[in-house]
Amino acid sequence: MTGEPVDRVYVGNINVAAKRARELLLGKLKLGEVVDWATTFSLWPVHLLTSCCGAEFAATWSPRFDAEQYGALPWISPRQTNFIIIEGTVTRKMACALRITYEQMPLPKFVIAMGACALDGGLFYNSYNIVKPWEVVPVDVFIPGCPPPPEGLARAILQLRKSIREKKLASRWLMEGWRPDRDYVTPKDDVCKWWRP
Amino acid sequence: MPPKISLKKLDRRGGLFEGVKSNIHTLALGVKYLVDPQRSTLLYPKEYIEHRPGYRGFIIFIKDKCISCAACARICPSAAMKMVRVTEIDPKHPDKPRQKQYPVINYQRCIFCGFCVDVCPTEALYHVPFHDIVYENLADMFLSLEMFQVEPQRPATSEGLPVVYEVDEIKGLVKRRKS
Amino acid sequence: MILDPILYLIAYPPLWQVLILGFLGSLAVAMVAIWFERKAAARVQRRIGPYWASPALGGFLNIIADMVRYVLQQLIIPGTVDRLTFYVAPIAAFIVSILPVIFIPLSSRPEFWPVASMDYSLLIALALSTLPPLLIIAAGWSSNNKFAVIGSMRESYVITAYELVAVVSILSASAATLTFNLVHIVDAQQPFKWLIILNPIAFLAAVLAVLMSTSAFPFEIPESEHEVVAGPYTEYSGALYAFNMGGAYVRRFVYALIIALVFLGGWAPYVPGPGPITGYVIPSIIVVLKALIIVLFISFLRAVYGRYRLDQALGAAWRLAIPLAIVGFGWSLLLAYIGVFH
Amino acid sequence: MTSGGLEAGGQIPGFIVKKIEKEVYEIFIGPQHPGSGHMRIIVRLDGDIIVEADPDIGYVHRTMEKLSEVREWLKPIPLLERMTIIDACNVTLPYVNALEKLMDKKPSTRASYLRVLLCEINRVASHLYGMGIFGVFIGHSTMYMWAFGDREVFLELAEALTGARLTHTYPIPGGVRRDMPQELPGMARRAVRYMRRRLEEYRKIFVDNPVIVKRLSGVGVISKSRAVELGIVGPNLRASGVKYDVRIAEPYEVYGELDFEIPVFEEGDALARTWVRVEEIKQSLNIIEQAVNWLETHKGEPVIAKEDFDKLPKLHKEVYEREGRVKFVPAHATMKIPAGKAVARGEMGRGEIFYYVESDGGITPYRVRVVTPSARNAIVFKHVVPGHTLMDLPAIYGSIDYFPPESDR
Amino acid sequence: MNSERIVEEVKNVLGGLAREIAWRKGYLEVLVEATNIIEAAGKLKSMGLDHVKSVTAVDYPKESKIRVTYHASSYSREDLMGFIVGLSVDLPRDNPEMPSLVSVWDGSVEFQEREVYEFFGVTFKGHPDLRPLLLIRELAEKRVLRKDFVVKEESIYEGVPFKYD
Repeated sequence: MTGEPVDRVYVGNINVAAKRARELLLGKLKLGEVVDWATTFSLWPVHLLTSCCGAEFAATWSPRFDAEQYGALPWISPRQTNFIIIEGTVTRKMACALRITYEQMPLPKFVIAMGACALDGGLFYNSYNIVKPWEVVPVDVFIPGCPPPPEGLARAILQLRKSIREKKLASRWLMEGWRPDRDYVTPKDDVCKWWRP
Repeated sequence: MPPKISLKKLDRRGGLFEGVKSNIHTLALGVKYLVDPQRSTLLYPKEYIEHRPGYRGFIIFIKDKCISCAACARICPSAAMKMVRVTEIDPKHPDKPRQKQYPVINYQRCIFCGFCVDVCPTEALYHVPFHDIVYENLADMFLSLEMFQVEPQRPATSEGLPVVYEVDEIKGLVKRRKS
Repeated sequence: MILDPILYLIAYPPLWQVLILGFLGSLAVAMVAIWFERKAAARVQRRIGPYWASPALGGFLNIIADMVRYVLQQLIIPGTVDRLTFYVAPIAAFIVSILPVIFIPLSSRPEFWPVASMDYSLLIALALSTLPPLLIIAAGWSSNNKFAVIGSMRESYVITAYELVAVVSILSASAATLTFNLVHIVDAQQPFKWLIILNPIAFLAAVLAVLMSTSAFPFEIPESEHEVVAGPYTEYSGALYAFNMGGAYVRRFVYALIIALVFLGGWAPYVPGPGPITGYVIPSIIVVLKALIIVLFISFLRAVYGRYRLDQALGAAWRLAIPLAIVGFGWSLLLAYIGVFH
Repeated sequence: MTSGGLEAGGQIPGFIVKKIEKEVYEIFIGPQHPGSGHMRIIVRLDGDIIVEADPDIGYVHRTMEKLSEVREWLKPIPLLERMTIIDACNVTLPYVNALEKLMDKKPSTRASYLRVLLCEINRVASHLYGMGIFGVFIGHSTMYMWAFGDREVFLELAEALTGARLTHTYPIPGGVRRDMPQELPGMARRAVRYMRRRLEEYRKIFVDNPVIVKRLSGVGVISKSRAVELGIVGPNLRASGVKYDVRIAEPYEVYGELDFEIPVFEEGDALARTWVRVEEIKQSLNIIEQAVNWLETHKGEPVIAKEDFDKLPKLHKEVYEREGRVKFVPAHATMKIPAGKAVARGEMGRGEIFYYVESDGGITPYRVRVVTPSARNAIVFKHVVPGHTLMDLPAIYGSIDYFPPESDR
Repeated sequence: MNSERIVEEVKNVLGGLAREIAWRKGYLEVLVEATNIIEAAGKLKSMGLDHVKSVTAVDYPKESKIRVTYHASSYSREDLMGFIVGLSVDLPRDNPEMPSLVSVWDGSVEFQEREVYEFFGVTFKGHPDLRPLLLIRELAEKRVLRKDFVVKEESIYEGVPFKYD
C-alpha cells in the first residue's frame, strides 16, 4: 500500500483529481495558511506505543497536563492521524511496525521522538536489539530525558506547531508531495528484514 | 502488628432495583463533575510548573570546582558523560600548558538519574529544576564544554507564569500561582 | 409564465431546508455535538479539553481545524479495496442521513412547509433513517480489512436489535394521536400534552434505540476501538473519513429531531404565527434546541459509561427495549382510547 | 477468511507456524492497535469466539539481562528500573536486596521505611495506572482520566521524595539516595485522605457501574487450581483465591512490622481482579500513613547503613545535612561484590518479581536473571482467552494489568 | 527451625536423585542429572512445590557447561511459601538438550523454557511449542545470553576504546 496507485477507475482518476484540487486550493486560492493553521491545532497522534515512555505519553493526556488543550487527540487508526510520537526505545521488532504505521498515514505527517532511547539508545546504547528511530522514520522534534516529563512532550508539541507555522511544512508538503529535507535513512527492506527471512 | 491475609467477599450488584440505583449513582456523579469539575489542569505555555529544589533536571557543570577525577563519567549508566582532554594555560605559569580532562554531556543519552551529581566529590555538577527543553537537531544535544557550563534558558519562562502544585485533601492537586 | 415552475423550484422550501438546515445545519450541529462531547467529557474527567485554538470560544475552532485538516489531508485509497463502493458508500451514507430532514416539519404553517400536509411524513422519515446502516456495512465490506469487516458484521447485528425498537416506540406516538402526519402529532401535543410526560416508557425505548442506532455509549459496538480499531471506517482517510464521522453525528441529530417532534412536543408550547419570523424561525429554533438537548445528553453518556459486549447489547435490546417499546405502544393505544389528544 | 497463517515452511518468528484444520478468521491485534500495548496478539476466531490466542511479545525486549552483565554493579539499578518505570522502586528493590544479601549488608531502619514508603506510593500509582488502562480498554474513558489524574497526586509525592516523577533510582545497596523532605508527611497524609474519598467515587462510576459489572462478571475466570498451575502472580492470583503475597510469605524490609491486610477474592474473574486492586490501594494507603508516622517520629538515623555513613568524607556529610542527599563515594562506581548466588523477590504492583543474581567477585554481575510479574502473567493470554468472544479480549487484557515492557525486559 | 525441616523433607523426597544439595543466598540448590530431572521435578511437585518462579540458565564457558535452574516454590502450602528450591541441571555447552518440564509444571514454565531456548539454545524435548518468544530469529540463532556473545562497552573518554579497569 505504498505510494499512490494511479489507474483509471469508474469516475476518472481520483489521484489526479485530488492533485488538481490541491493545486487549486493551495496554489491558487492560497489556502496554505489555513492548512498550516488547521494542522497545528489538529495533530492527532496515532496509537503506537513503542516503549515505556508510553507511561508519560499517557500522563500527558491526563487531567493534570491535558494535551488535548493543544487539539491533539490520540487516535486509533493510522489512516486518520497525522502524527507519531515515538515513546522511547524502538526494538528491531518494533521498527518494522513503526515504519509500516508511518507509511500508512496520510500526508502531511510529523514525528516526535521522545526519550533518550529514541535518540541514541539511551541506557541501551550498546544493546543488540535496538534501532535508532531517526533511521527508520524522519523525526521532527527530539525530547531528551528518560522519560521526559509531560511538560517536555507538551513543549515538543508546541515546538512542532511553531515550525509547522513558520516553515509552512503542512502546505508545502501537500503541494510538493514530499518533504525534501527529511527522508528515510534506512530502506524499508532493511527495517523489516526479520519479517521476510 | 504483623500483616495478615484475608478472604473477602465480592458483592455483586444484581436485581432491577440495585441496577437502577447504581445507574442513577453513576449518572449523578457524572453530572456532579460536569457542573463542578474541580480541575487543576496546567495551561502549559501560559503557566509552567516551578519544581522543588531537589528536582532532577538538566545538569550544569562548574569548571572551577572540577578535579578531573572522571568519577562522573565512570558511574554514568548510559555512557552519556564523556571526558574530553583540554589543554589549559594557567595564568600563573603561561609557559607550561597543562593537559586537563573535563566531562561533557550528551543529552541524546542522558537519563537524568543524578548519579554523576551524587558521585562528584567536589559538587562540581548540579541540577537545574526543569526538564522541558526540546531540540530539532540531534547535533545540538551533544553539549560542548562551554555549553555545559551555561544554565540553559527555560523556554517557558518567557511565555508564562510559574505555578506550584500542592496536594489538597478535597481536590487532589491544586494549582497555585506563585506570586 | 414559463419561469414560474423554475422559480417555484428555486424557492421550494423543502429544497432550501435540505440545503440549509440539512447540510449546513447538520454540519453545525455535528460540530457543536463533537465540541460538546469533547468539552463535556473533559469536564467530567476534570480537564479542559480543546482550548488553545480559540481560548475565548472554549476551543470551538479546534473542531473546525480538525475538519479542515481532514478535508485537505491526503486521501489514501488502498490498492485492495473495492473502489466504487469505497468512494460512494460514505458519501451516499452522508446524503441519505440528511434526507429524512425533508419530511421533518419545523413549523405548522403550510406556506413555509408544503410537505407538512403530507400525511405519512413520520413513516417516510423513519423509513429513510433506516437506510444509512446498509451503506455503512457496504463501506466496511469494501475496505477489505479484517477489522472493517468485523465492524460491518457487528453493525448488521445491531440493526436487528434496534430497528424494531425504533419503529415501534416512535410509532406509538402515531398510535396515541391517530395520525402519521408529524405536524398533526405536534399539534396534538399542544401546549403541554407532550408524549414524554404521557408516555415515558416509549420515550425511554426510543432513546435506547437511538443510542444503539448511532453507536453511542454504552452501545458503541461497531466502532469499538479496542477490538476493531475504527470498525467499518478503519481504512478511510481524509475527506472520506470526515464524511463517515460527520454522517454518524448527522444521523444522531436526525433521530433527535424526530424524537423532539414526537415526544418533546416539537415547537409546542409555541404556536407559529403568520410572518416568517414567528412562523418559521422561532419554531425551528425551538425544535433544534430540543433536539440538541437529546444529542448532548447522548454525548454526555460517553463520559460515564463503558461499552456493553455485543451479546449483552443484543440481549438488552431484545429483553429490555423491545418489551419496553411494546408496552409503550400499548400505553399509547390506551391514551388514544381515553382520548387524551382529541 | 484465511486459514492458519502461513504455510509450515514460512519461518517467521513470533508466528505460530502450524496448520489449523478448521476455517478460522485470523486477526493480528497489535502492535499498532488501540487494544494492545507494545505487543501483538494473534487471535483466531471462529465466528465471534476466540479459538486460539497467541501472544507475540518481545516488541520491547531491550536486552536488560545481557546489558546488566557488562555494567558495573550500580548501573543495573537505573537499567532494570526501565522495565517498569511506573513501578520503579518496587522493581529495583529486590535487585538491591540481592546485592545486599551478597554483601551481607543491612540497610538502616530509616532507609527501610523510606523504601517501603516509596514502594507503596509506587504501588498505588501502578494500580491506578492499571485501572486507568483497564477503563479505557472497555470504553470507560472517564476512569482512565480519573485514575491518571489521581496518579499524579502520588507522582507528586514521589517527586518530592526522590526528585523524579517516575524513574526514581531510589534504593542503593545499603540505603536510599535521599532523606525525606520536611513537607512530605503532611502531603502524604492529605493525599491518603483524598484518595480514600476518591475510591468511593471510583466505586460509583466504575466498579459498581452496571455496564461495567455486567461486562466483567464471569469473564476470564481463572480457577484456583488453574492459577497455581499457570503460576500467575499478584492481584490476578489473589483474585483466584490463593493466599500468597511476598510481603507475607517472605517479609522483606519492614513489611513484617506493619499493620495491613492482603485482600483475597475467590471468584477469579475480571471483576474480582479489579476489586483486588481497589482493596490493595486502600491497604497501601494505610501503609503510607504508618510509614510516614514512623519516619516523622524516628529521626536522626542516617538513610544509609551506619558503617557506610561513617566513612563518608566531610563534604558529603555536609551535603547530607543540608539537602538530605546521599552522595556516593567514588568507590561506588567500581565496587566489587563477593562471589556467590542470591535470589531475591519482592511484591510489585503487578505481582511477584524474582531476581537471580550471580557474582564471580568481579566489578560486574556474572548473571542477572529477572522474572517479572507480567512475564509470568503473559501465559494467561494463551490459556485463558480462548473460549471468550472477541469483545472479552480487552476486558481480560486490562484486568490482568499486563505491561509489555515489564514482560519483555 | 522451619527451613531445616524443609531441607530434610526435600532430601527425603528426592532420595538418591540429588547429586548435591547446598544453601545459596535465599534458595536451596538441588543438582540432579538431566536424565532424571522429570522424576525429581515430579517428586518436588508432589511435595507441594507447585509452580516455578524462574527458569534460569547460566553459561559457564570455562567449565564448558550451561546450568539450568528451575526455581520452584509453593502457592498451596503455607510453610513452603517463603522457601525456594532451585532444581538445577548441568548441560554440555555444545549441544544442550534436556527434557521439558511442561508436563510437570505446566504453564508456569512454558514461556520461560522458550526464553531459555532462544537465549541459550537449550533444546527442551517434549515442549509443546518450542520457538523463540522475544527475539527475532536472526538474533535467536546467535544465543545472545551466552558469554561468547560480546556486547561492546564504551570508554569514558572521547575516542578511546573501552577496557575494564
